[in-house]
Amino acid sequence: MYLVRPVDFADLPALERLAQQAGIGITNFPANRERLNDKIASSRRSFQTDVVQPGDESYLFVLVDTSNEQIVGCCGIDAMVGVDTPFYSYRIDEVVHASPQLQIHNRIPALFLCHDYSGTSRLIALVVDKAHQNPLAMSLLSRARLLFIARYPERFTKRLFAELRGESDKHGYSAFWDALGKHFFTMDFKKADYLSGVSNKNFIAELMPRYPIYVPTLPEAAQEAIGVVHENSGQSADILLDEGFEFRGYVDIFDAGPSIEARTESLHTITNQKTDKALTLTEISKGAIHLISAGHLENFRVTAAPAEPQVAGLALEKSTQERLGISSGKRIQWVAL
Amino acid sequence: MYLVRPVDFADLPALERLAQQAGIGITNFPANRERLNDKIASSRRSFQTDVVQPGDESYLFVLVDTSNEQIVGCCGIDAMVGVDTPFYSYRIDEVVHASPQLQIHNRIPALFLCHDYSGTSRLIALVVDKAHQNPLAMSLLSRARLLFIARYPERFTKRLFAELRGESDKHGYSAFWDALGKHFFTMDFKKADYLSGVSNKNFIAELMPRYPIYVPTLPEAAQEAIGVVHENSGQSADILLDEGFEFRGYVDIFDAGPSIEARTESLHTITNQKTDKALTLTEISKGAIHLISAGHLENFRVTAAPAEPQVAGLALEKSTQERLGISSGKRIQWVAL
Amino acid sequence: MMVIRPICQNDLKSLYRLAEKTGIGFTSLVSDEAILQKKIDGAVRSFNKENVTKPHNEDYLMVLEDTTTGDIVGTCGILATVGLDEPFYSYHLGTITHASRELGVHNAIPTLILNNDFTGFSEICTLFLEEDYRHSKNGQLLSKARFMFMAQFPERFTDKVFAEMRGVSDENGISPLWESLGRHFFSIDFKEADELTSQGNKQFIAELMPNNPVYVNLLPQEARDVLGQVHKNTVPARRLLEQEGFRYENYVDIFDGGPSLEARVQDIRAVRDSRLCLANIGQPKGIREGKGEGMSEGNYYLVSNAKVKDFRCILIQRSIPPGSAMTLTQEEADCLCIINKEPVRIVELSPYSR
Amino acid sequence: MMVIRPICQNDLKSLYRLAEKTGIGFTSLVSDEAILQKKIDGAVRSFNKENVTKPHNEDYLMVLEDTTTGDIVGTCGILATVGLDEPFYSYHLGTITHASRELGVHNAIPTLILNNDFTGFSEICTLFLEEDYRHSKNGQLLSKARFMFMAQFPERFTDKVFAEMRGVSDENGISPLWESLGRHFFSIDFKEADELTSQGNKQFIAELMPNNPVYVNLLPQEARDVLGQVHKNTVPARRLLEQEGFRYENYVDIFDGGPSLEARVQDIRAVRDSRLCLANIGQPKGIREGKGEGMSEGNYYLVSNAKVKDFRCILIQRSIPPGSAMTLTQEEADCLCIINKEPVRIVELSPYSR
Repeated sequence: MYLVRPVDFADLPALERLAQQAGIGITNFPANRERLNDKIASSRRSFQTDVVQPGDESYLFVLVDTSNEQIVGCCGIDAMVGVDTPFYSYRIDEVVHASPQLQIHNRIPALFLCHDYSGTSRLIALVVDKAHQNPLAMSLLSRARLLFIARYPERFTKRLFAELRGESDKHGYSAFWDALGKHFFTMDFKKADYLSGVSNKNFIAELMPRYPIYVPTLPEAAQEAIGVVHENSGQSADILLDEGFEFRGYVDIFDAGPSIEARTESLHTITNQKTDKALTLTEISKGAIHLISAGHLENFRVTAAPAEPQVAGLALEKSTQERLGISSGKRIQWVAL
Repeated sequence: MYLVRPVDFADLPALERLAQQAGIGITNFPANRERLNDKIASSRRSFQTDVVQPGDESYLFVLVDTSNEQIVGCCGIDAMVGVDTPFYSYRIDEVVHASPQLQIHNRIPALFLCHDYSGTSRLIALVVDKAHQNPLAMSLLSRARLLFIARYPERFTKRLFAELRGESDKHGYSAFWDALGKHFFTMDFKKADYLSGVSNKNFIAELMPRYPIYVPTLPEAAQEAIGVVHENSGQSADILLDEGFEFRGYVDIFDAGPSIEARTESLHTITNQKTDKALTLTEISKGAIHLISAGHLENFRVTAAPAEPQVAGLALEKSTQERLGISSGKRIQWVAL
Repeated sequence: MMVIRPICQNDLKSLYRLAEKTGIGFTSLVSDEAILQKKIDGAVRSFNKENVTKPHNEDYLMVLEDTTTGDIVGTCGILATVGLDEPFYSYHLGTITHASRELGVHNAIPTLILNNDFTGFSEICTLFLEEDYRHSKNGQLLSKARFMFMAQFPERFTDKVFAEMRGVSDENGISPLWESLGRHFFSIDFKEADELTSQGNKQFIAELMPNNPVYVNLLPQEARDVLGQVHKNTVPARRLLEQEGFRYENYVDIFDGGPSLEARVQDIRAVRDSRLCLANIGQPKGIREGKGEGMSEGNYYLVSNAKVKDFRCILIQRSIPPGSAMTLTQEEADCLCIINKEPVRIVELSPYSR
Repeated sequence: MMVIRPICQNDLKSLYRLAEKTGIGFTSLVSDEAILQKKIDGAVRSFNKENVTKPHNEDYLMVLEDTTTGDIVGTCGILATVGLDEPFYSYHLGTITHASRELGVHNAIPTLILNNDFTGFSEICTLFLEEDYRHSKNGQLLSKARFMFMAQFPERFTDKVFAEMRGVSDENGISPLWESLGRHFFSIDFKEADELTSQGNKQFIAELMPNNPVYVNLLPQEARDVLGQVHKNTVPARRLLEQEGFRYENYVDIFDGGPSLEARVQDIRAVRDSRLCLANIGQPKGIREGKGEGMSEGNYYLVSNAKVKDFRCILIQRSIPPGSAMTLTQEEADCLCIINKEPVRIVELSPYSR
């Protein structure tokens, strides 16, 4: 079975392994031990802080295979991006150029560098071991974050977004980067991607184009990559799209991967989650699989297990209660898988 | 009592008188006999046409004082603006300029010339004789249009906007125009306003600034006029705001008067209007005042009268039925005032 | 003798014949009688204007006449101002620097910025010489006669003048810059755009061209390579202007990227070095009587009269440098429409002939 | 005698004393010992470089020394290139035309366009002369000695050079352009912005300045009036450069609107007309022995040696024009660090002194 819980310092080696697997294009999860350690520290601080309104907190969760207590995945939430340095995206806007006399009406898409997601909560870095990339584990890990947001709404903004990894090949070659970013950074995608993970982001303001880029003037391969999700990220993208996330024309400035966004209150998991007492089933549950969470902040746990909604609460097997570290009568939060 | 009905050629002298009263700043209602006659012709054509989807139709309505059959007001709806030539507005967008090192984070509002309302239905030209500017007449005339839209949704777009007249003094002086448009048109506000009403709008593309205008660089009087409604238009503005119209940062390119917009389905009148049979009251009604419409297209009529909602329909006084040209049992449409 | 003179009403047929020979890309002469007639009218009006104190909308179109045959074999012109009736567009090749000290990266990125900076300036234009006459320095006479006119009547032109040079395109008229830039915005082909422009119809440029700077480093290499470069047939014309002091100051044509060359009138070699002297009609020293044309010796000189309406300019050869007076043969004087002791303006044909 | 020479390590105290006198708005000399020491180090390194084949990051800072007192009384400098370490910003005053044939309206609207067009160009800068020495053509010597250096070592500079001139501000340092433009975007005051810039910190300009063109016609009249205008104290310096052939080509300072003047090195009068000749040490004709300084007669000449590290330039007066040799007194030769028969470069001090 699987369990999702906040990251701990002991998880560093596992995180490092996951980061190496993740590969290029997931800039907020660099395979750099020191940076990962910082991220764990920051996450622990975030879980421990009393928060009145979202700030620079960053929450990291790990996915545990309870059969052997191995860490097999991780994910996170940034309470607010763009606090210290602006958060950059490209907004795809259409520029209209029309000549009534020539009967020409052109709508030309152009990329505008913007900060529009600054000040917004962000879902980050869903990484799962290949062997565990099954729908259950993926869904649990991804949606556990939404249960956390539902539980602690004051810690997040009403608007939420996620960056989906854009197209690049296994050597880290991105047609979009090659056509655009490379000319302004004079370095390869891999390096820029890495720097963007480990350094402050001033260099983006310093180096990126300040004028809009007209899409039709880019090479075709680059045009085709705009807003396209990396094949390895299709599954996690689908989970979020099913939740109610939408593409609103924002793409990553490096690889043109799409950003998708939603108002938290309109997300499936958040709308449908219920909070009530945990009840105990004496036999094996014949109920549907539910995502069930319990525990406060640092002790927040989420698992997926069969369970039966009843009038007084949700009835769980004893083993599920144990996994969550609760007993009958405790408050739990759940949603159907 | 008052009645609203489609305009007719016989109304030309009255319309001319109203247009002269309307004054500067209502560009779609120029005091030019020929143009007004064209507008009437176009309106009649629009009411008579079978429409599948909105195009360049323009519907004009007049307000009749039934006590003496005088025309005392008029208003209209453009099915879609920007069909032949683009429809221009300024969009107020904030440009962020931040220097982390200097700890400066400036959000600078700037005016961007745009066509964002092209392809949208527009409420136009609410003009009422001074003597009849009472809440009942104003509300009836303004909301009669919404009843028409509710009745014929296929003739209009889902998004609807109205331009509110901006600040200018009685001599036609506009501080905003003086600071901005004048430099590009090299003519006074009155003339530009008139030209914009009578000519095609190519000249706007030809003469208006193509680069954004940074608001703080404008003189203060001009800055203060942005998005402010002319004092004479406060009442008609309030009617629309009460309906659910909202300001979304678009202003007129000449006088910076605000545009307000809404989705038709979210407007109060459209949501709450009912269609059912007309019933007859034998005595004087003690019911609340309702806006009641009847008749198809060219025969569309709206009046305001006391009426009593019943299970089978709306009960009206005989005189109200006569005013609408209907008898008991006919289908009518109504909404509470 | 080859004589430069203002175009006149009788030249319509000849001008039409020349226009037919110019080919694509030469937009200032199109083979359309109505347009050419209008051009002639404008030129005649311009040369007839007396007491001009500052440049307005004059169009000084001149022709090269072979007096032996009476044929018109070339044209050259000066527009007193451009861009006052219809906007005149060009791209300015500027620089935007992006630098990050932290990363040690410093990029100076060239940009194309749409502008109307030449609005109100004088332009030299409409240079065309028939193929059969491309010898005996006729091309130089045709091009530089304009400087003699400008030297004599500087009040009719702006302090700075410019010339647009034809940019690079291949045998099929395909322009690399147009293919990677203009095409995306115009939805019409280069030829059509070029023709509309030549007919003075430029509103569509404002309507269709992007008004934000274009990053040159994002253009394909073949487009970058032609910025500021002239068509191979135009290389001699460019060299000729550069020898006279014209400079490429980073303005290029918005369609094909051909360079504009500019100069201050007073800095043009032929203007600066030209001087007035009196004509002596007689037998020049060092020229044997009866010696055939093209068989003279010595340096080449441009000689023009000092008249507007009857402006004339010819090319002569002298082995002895002229002083305060210039001895001209009767034929030369006739070609220049002058009589004895009238003033003429002279200058060495090229900077190296002194 | 007044001698121009490269700055050296011993000059720190004197340079500091001068820097204290420059006042606000003179950003290239700030009274901070560490910064000045760095500047001296850079200059010493630059003059010591041999075999320079193209301009890089050299900073040729020179001083004017009064040899009778040993005092340093002025500075002048040339930067081999600007904008390669930190972006160099300027505004280009361009034109956007808006015209409607239908309405008969034609507006040519000036615009300010932010750019880095001077990236990689050589700049003449850091001109300062102590008030007590503003006489006897010391100012001209200080300014034009740089052209002698450039004439001798053109490979160390770009073909085109420019100079930024101080723009208009009032007694309180208030700049009309800054007040109506920069202030809205910087949220800091002119002085602070100016200081940051002078310390080579320019990233904030990219971050805070609007990158869209600014319509000049929307600026208040007092701001429009100062575009391309120099501070009243800078009028003579501007005239001096213009006499040498420098031209205002529509580039202005982004803060105060002061003009940049530019010229091709080979077109600068003092460069073009200067020539090498051999020094004859002896008694020049027309100068009586023992005649006091400042009492000579005749035309003024700039004379420099042909050395880099030991570059020297002085101003002398001669009543007889020099030919292929130049007779110099022993004192003059000593000041120039030359011995008999060494080459010197000479030029008339001003275009009118020939």
